Amino acid sequence: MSEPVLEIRNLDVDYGLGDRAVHAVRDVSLTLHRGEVLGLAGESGSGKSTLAYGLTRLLPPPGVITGGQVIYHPEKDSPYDVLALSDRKLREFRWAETAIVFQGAMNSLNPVHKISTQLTDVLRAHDPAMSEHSRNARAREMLKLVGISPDRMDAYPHQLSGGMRQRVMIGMALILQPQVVIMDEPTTALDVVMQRQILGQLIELRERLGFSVIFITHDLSLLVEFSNRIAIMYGGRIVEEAPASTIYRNALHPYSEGLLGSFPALRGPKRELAGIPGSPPDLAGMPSGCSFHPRCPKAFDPCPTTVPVLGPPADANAAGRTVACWLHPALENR
Amino acid sequence: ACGDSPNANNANANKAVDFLKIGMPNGTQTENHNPFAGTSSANALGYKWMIYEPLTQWNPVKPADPATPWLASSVKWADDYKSVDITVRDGATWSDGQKLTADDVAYTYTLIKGNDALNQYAVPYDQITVSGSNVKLTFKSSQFVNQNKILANTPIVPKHVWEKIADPATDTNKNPVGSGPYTLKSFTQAGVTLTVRDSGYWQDLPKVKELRYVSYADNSAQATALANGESEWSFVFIPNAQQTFVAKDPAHHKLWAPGVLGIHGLYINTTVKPFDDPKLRQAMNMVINRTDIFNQAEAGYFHPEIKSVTGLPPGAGDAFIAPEYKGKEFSVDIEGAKTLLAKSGYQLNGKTLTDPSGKPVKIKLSDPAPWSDYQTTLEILKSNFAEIGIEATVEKPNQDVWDANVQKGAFEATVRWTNGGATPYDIYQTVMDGDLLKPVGTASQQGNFGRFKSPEATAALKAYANATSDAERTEQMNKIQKVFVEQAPMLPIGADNVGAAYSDKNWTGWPTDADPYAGAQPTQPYALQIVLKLRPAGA
Amino acid sequence: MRYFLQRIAFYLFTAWAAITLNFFIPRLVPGDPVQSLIAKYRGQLSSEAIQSLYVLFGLDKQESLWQQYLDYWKQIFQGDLGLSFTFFPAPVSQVISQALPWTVLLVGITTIISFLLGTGLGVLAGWRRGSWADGLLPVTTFFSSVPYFWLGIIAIYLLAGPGSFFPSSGGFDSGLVPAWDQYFIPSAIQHSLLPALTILISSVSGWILSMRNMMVTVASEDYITVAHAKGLSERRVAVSYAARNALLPNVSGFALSLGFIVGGTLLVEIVFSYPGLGFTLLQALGAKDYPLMQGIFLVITISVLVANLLADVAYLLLDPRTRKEG
Amino acid sequence: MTIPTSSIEQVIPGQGSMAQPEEAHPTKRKRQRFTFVRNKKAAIGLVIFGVYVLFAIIGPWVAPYDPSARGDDLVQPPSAGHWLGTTHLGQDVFSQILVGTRSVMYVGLLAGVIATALSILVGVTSGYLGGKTDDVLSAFANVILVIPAVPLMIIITSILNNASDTLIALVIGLTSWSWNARVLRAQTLSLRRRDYIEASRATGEKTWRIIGFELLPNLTAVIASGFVGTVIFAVLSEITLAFIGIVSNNGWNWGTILFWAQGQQALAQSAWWWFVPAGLAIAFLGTALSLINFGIDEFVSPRLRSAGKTKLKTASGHTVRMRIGFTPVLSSAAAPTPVQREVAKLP
Amino acid sequence: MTSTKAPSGEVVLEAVGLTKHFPVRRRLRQILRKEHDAVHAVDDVHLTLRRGRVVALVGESGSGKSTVARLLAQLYPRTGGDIRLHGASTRVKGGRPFREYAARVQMIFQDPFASLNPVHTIRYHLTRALKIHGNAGSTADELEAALHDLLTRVSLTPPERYLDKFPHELSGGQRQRVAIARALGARPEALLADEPVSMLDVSIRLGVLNLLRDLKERLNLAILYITHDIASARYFADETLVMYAGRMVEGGDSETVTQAPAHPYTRLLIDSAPDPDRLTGDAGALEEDRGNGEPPSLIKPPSGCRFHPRCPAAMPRCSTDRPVPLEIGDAPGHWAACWLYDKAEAA
Ligand SMILES: Nc1ncnc2c1ncn2[C@@H]1O[C@H](COP(=O)(O)OP(=O)(O)OP(=O)(O)O)[C@@H](O)[C@H]1O
Ligand SMILES: Nc1ncnc2c1ncn2[C@@H]1O[C@H](COP(=O)(O)OP(=O)(O)OP(=O)(O)O)[C@@H](O)[C@H]1O
Ligand SMILES: [Mg+2]
Ligand SMILES: [Mg+2]
Repeated sequence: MSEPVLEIRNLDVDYGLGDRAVHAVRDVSLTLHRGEVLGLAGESGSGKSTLAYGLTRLLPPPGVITGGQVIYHPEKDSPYDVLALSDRKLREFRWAETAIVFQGAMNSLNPVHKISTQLTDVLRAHDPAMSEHSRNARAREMLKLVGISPDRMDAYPHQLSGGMRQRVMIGMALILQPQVVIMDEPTTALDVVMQRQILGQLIELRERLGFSVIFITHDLSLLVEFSNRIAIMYGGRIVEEAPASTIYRNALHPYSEGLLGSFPALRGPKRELAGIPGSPPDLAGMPSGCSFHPRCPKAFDPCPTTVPVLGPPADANAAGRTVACWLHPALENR
Repeated sequence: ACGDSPNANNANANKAVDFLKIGMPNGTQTENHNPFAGTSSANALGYKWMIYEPLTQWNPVKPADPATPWLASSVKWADDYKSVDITVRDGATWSDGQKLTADDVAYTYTLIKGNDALNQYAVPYDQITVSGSNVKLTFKSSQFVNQNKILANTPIVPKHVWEKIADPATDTNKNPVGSGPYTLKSFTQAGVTLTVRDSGYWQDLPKVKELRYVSYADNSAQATALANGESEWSFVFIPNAQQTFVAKDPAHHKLWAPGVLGIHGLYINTTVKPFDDPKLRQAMNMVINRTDIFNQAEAGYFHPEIKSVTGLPPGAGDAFIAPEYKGKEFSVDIEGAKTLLAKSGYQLNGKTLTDPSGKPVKIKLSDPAPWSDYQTTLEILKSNFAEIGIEATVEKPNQDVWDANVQKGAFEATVRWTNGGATPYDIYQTVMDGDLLKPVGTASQQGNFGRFKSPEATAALKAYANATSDAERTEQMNKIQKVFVEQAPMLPIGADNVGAAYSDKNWTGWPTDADPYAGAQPTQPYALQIVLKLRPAGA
Repeated sequence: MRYFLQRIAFYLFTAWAAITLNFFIPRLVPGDPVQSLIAKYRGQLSSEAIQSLYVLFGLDKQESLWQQYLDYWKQIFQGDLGLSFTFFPAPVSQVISQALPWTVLLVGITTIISFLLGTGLGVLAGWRRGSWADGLLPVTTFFSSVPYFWLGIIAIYLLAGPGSFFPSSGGFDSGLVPAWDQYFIPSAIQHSLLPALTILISSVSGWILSMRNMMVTVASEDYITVAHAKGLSERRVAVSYAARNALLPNVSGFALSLGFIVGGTLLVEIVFSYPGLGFTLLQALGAKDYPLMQGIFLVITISVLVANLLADVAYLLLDPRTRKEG
Repeated sequence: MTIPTSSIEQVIPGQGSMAQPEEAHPTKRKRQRFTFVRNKKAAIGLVIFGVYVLFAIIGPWVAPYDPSARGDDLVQPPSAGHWLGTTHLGQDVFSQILVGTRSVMYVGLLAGVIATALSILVGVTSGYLGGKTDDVLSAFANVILVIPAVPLMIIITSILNNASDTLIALVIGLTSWSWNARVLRAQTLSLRRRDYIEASRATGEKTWRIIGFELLPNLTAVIASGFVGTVIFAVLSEITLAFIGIVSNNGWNWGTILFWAQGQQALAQSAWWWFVPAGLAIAFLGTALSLINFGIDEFVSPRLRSAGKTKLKTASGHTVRMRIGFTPVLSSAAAPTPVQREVAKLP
Repeated sequence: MTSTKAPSGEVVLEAVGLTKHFPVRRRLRQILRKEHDAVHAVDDVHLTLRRGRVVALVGESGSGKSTVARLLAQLYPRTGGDIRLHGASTRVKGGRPFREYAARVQMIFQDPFASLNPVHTIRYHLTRALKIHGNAGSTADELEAALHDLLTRVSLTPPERYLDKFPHELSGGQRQRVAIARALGARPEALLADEPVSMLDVSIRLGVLNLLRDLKERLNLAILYITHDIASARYFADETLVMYAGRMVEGGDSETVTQAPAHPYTRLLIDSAPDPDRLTGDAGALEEDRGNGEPPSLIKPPSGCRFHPRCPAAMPRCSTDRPVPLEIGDAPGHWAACWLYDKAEAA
């Protein structure tokens, strides 16, 4: 878990142009390591999806990437910036290196094509030399892998249940054996049984195939359980990033703390739920300084004026974690 | 390779000009060569007269001239015009080779007599007898006014073919066998091609080897075709014909439109006040600018301007004008009209004329919208009437509505035509015949739409039709004209014409003012006379 | 079963109502075929001919409207449409079958071309929204708002005429006889070019517009983004993903417009003297030719209903979602 | 007859899965109210349409001549005296067009209103109520649909003696609503099971209120584009009827001008000024209406509403187009940004 | 409010043997065979809502939870069974009776994005809810006060900031609170809340749940709380019912059901719920093979116990006999529909 696959550096994403622009992602830097599951959580509207789609330039208009780099480290070659790729190169890069499972599987599948067509056309696009037969064989294999009987190959999306569709998407994401899989709330609409089934399969596959995952969800318990590291976003920025267990037991940023104090536990004694006071910030008119300060119970002098920088906190001894909070100023902030 | 194609020789034939392109603006056609059916393609395009021939030919341009014998070698009417003796020409054969005999002639008239649907002119046939090459027809009443309709407008058909036909009225006569110089070559919905017979025609065969009839969708399509030479002969109204047709090829594009004994004029509903007053009608008659109408509405040719106050067209009508009206011509006389009106109790206050009861005089002029020459005429009439303070409005009802209203007498004034014939009788009868008078609201199909009541005119018309001597006819005709001029039940405007627009680029020999040997409409019996006279240009 | 019976009943009812209306409406117009014929010839036909025409057309017998209506249905069930008055005594079926091929070929082919072209351009305009292709729209809109008879007349004036490649009227050269040979077919095609062009120019923009709007809508669907994410070629995304989905409403519109082919082009046929059904219908209208009118209306009614059915079927075929449970 | 109908989906604002709550912005909504005018196409359309309306009102007063008055200059080309030349009767073509505008606009708009009202009545009611009512109403609409409109109009106008503009508008309106009714019905069917309709029912709303206040506002775009389509169709129909000489009214409209021009073979006489302007007048009116239609579509449907510019400049000076699937990158790729973070300054 | 005075625990709404089958369109073949298929969305459901108590309904997606809520709101006609309001059987379809029913039983729809009309402001939505049920007061001021009161109650403060916004200008959580406010506007006795917090992040989710709990206590509401989040059911609901494939399989007080699940399906559900204390790596440990894990077809539901194809403890009789609710005995009122707890079987 040392070598990085994807390095996001100072990514800025806006919706719209000029002074009406909404800065949905601000100066985000994040590193995904080979083989890990990186969880991404945070307020709704904090820019998680924007970040995920911005990586491969898939944001719909009026999304604009205004700055930053996304450095991809292929297994063999030297690293390169994804955002600087030509259209043709970007197309080759997509799916082969980074696949995305979108928020609603219901809408991710083309309703008028059979799932077999949708599975194989990825292969056709990225490996034109492949024979029809081996394409089909590969598609079958993928379906089996995600636990769908291959005889459903010729089904149309609407003939599958939500869970099955979600699994088809996961299978499709893995069909080219990419290095990175981004999953945006893949299980929100599903019941817990189905959710566990799908995630279990994913983890198992990751172990077998060795890809890395960026996993976006609101469900903190799920994240704590399934991911290696967790990054918390607030107001377009990453406010804290740490190994899952560390963050669960000892969150440093008051917002992370608030989040962890808001979800009820199913097991163990009932505990008091604290919640976070106040309401989410307005992305168009973001508070100055730390954007969380108006809601922060621990806000003090520097918070309303200066933006804290994400960095390893000097005070905490745990290595490999970063936080953007004046309570735990980063080393370089001193 | 393409020997079996019906178009193979046509493509070659296109090069040498041995055919004549005749057009009519009558829309699509269905194949029907029945010469008796008014709705047949043979009738609409007129080619029935190239296949079937009448007993005589008469010249509507010179209606007073005697008819030319055609299939008949001689024709002799009784003085009372209740019977006629016909000698059938020897030597005519049907296109299937059989001889044309008196039996065929008698059969044709028997057919018409026994079949109301075929009896187009409602002629009261009585006896039809054959002896040798003679046929004698007798009638239940005097047929003086119908003489040409009976002899010159009835196609003679072969008995041996027609007696096998179950219903002659509705049969489409797929393989027409006639005595004329042409036979049917092909039919399509857009046109018909006739080809000349090899032999057996009783005269010299025409020089035109092929007649190509095309049915154009409407007047403008026909006019366009004429202008660009696609069509060489047609009868159609061409707006601004000098510019749109003649000017396109001044050397060859010709218009010839001789007037005939049938006219167009403004019918006035004489039951509507104040137009029941003949003085008012006379005044209106005096302000109509017929020259403007002739030039602007009729493109300077289509309905020849009527000059004589009797309403009789120049040329064809000249011979019939009563002595007292000889040389009396219409002229726009606004002052005269005003004086006349003032004398009769009307008052002109500024721009409004009021009748003796003090009501302003207003009149609604109506004609169907698509008839643009009538419409233009109405516009001109409207401004003419305005000169004497009559406010006219122009209405454009649908053709059927208009027709129904005119028949029922539910109109104030409308431009319409009269029947036509070999004598002015048809004109005056349409306008003034008291026998046709129906109360307002009841349709009067045959005429007298203006509900004109004149026992005098009715009696004179009846006497004219049944007269047994020319002197008596002249006397009655003079009486009729007097009523017409004095009462002005209809304000005559222009004459019907039997002319054509044609091109003499390929064929010459057309009738002209100098040699008006026949009318020039391609759909009438005399069309055959023209075709027989045509010679290749330059020959 | 009930569903199918209901559909069938629905179509039958529509057909019945339309045919009934087609029977009664024309008869509300004053006048009759004979009067129309006389009026049409404006003096060329003597008024004495009236009586013989009444007899000829069989209109001398007075029958109640109700009786005529019953007779009409009897005829329809016998597959007999009666005799046309305008083309007396040609049977209506003959008149229609003579005109129908022209209309179907001219309008049918142009409708198909217009649909294909318009849809193709619409795909382009929608896919490349904001590029030059969007500038196409106001131009085509302009042409679609032009009355097409006006366009046709101007086209005739400018393009047709002596020595021109384009004939100004008719369906084929006057000297030819319809036949499948090397003289007739080129001539027929040549004659159809201008009318076809007129129809095309004025109808194509409707397709462009609706297709473009659908494309814009579909292009923002998630599965399009997914298709991009999958690294598929632009063409494949545009055609197989976006256009394929955007096509659905246009296809049902197309199926319906196929139904209107038969009656929809009255004026083009008039302006170009094209021997089709629209022109025949106008003649029938002018001549009070009830049997012919009814016959043509019947053909139109049936073809629209069939097209309706086709639209349903097309949807069923193109959209697997509707195939769900039968 | 292809009326540009807006598609089923495009008009339902932001119900897709990609729909995001737009952040609250009190001033923004006010600005959006004027989006319609800000749309360039719609603005141009509105301006042209405004000019037509203006002339419909003042046309007869500002016309230099009485359109029916005969003059001495017959078939004269445009000149200072007659801007658009004269007819075969010496009438002034320009005045005819000016005066004719009123009838065209009146018939077009009135017929549009009638047809739209009917299509809403039939389409929405049958779509919302369903069941027997739906069967009866949609059968009715279908019957009207299968009867070809133009011949039907020809027949009806010929029954009516001397049809006035109002009557013609009525006839056109009464015969041309069924297509829109179909579209509206389909649209209503897709709307009526929406949660917000169910929800307002669950709140206890009355049926007519649900139709009138919950459904109809969401159909605005379809109704509006249907209205625009019908107006174009009505104008073309009126002109067509006048052109083939069916309509019997006495006033002037552009169809009458074309009727006279064609009857007199204006083009064959090279009198283009007589024939061309009326056709162009129609075409521009239609274009104006379609342009407004664009505006309506984009006004009501956020998906069509372009968010400002669609083209932008990158740091390196290239222009890129906003397009789906390839988000524009504004930072210059050639000059890689330093990987080092900029350090926030402490006060 | 009158309801405040009523004793807590009184039964407000009761479902007895509630059943709903949705007919499905049939293929031709099935028509010929006279097969009548239907989605057995809800079968024989018993449920009781009491004042001041929250009943949670959990279960897999598609098990019929929303359908139960809609049936209770009388938005769907029921196929069988009975709905009793204060003990009186009711069946209303529309008109005044429906509105009277709606005044007492209100529903919050599952999807806050779909259940607010995009064209209306929050003010409109709430005003309608108040007016229909006569709670709007008689003057504009009273109405304004009532609106403020509603918004304040759902913590959308200050109310002026939200009143004139359109739904799309609100975040998901805010919309869900508007939906709740709308339901409260009718001052109902029973509130059917269908996944009112599904789309929210945990902090907002907590806010909404606290709000509902507060309302329950202050207004003595009877609440049906439908959710996938079993943990929140444990915290929020007094009683929890578990549904599987259209049937109730277990019920009892929340703590017991979540901590000591009896029915194999409930156990599966509880085991599947994410547990932060179970860290990565042992995720697969739970994975036993439970068939293909697919929910059963509701058109041809499995015979006997509908869970038997996936049940690890299935017995032969499970596939034939339909289990009846059986008392478990570990806590009062805890029951499960499972043959495992059949005393006779045990014996
Ligand atoms: N087209 C757009 N125009 C303007 N703002 C937008 C647009 N799309 C998204 N946004 C804003 O950008 C911000 C980030 O959105 P994003 O979808 O990334 O949030 P998220 O973290 O994924 O939220 P969620 O958990 O609800 O999915 C949100 O505040 C949203 O309102
Ligand atoms: N109108 C309908 N017509 C036919 N089937 C329906 C209809 N509504 C729901 N169903 C079916 O009934 C079953 C139960 O649906 P319901 O919406 O009640 O499930 P749910 O438990 O609320 O699921 P979720 O947790 O996903 O909201 C599903 O199989 C669904 O497909
Ligand atoms: Mg998101
Ligand atoms: Mg639900």
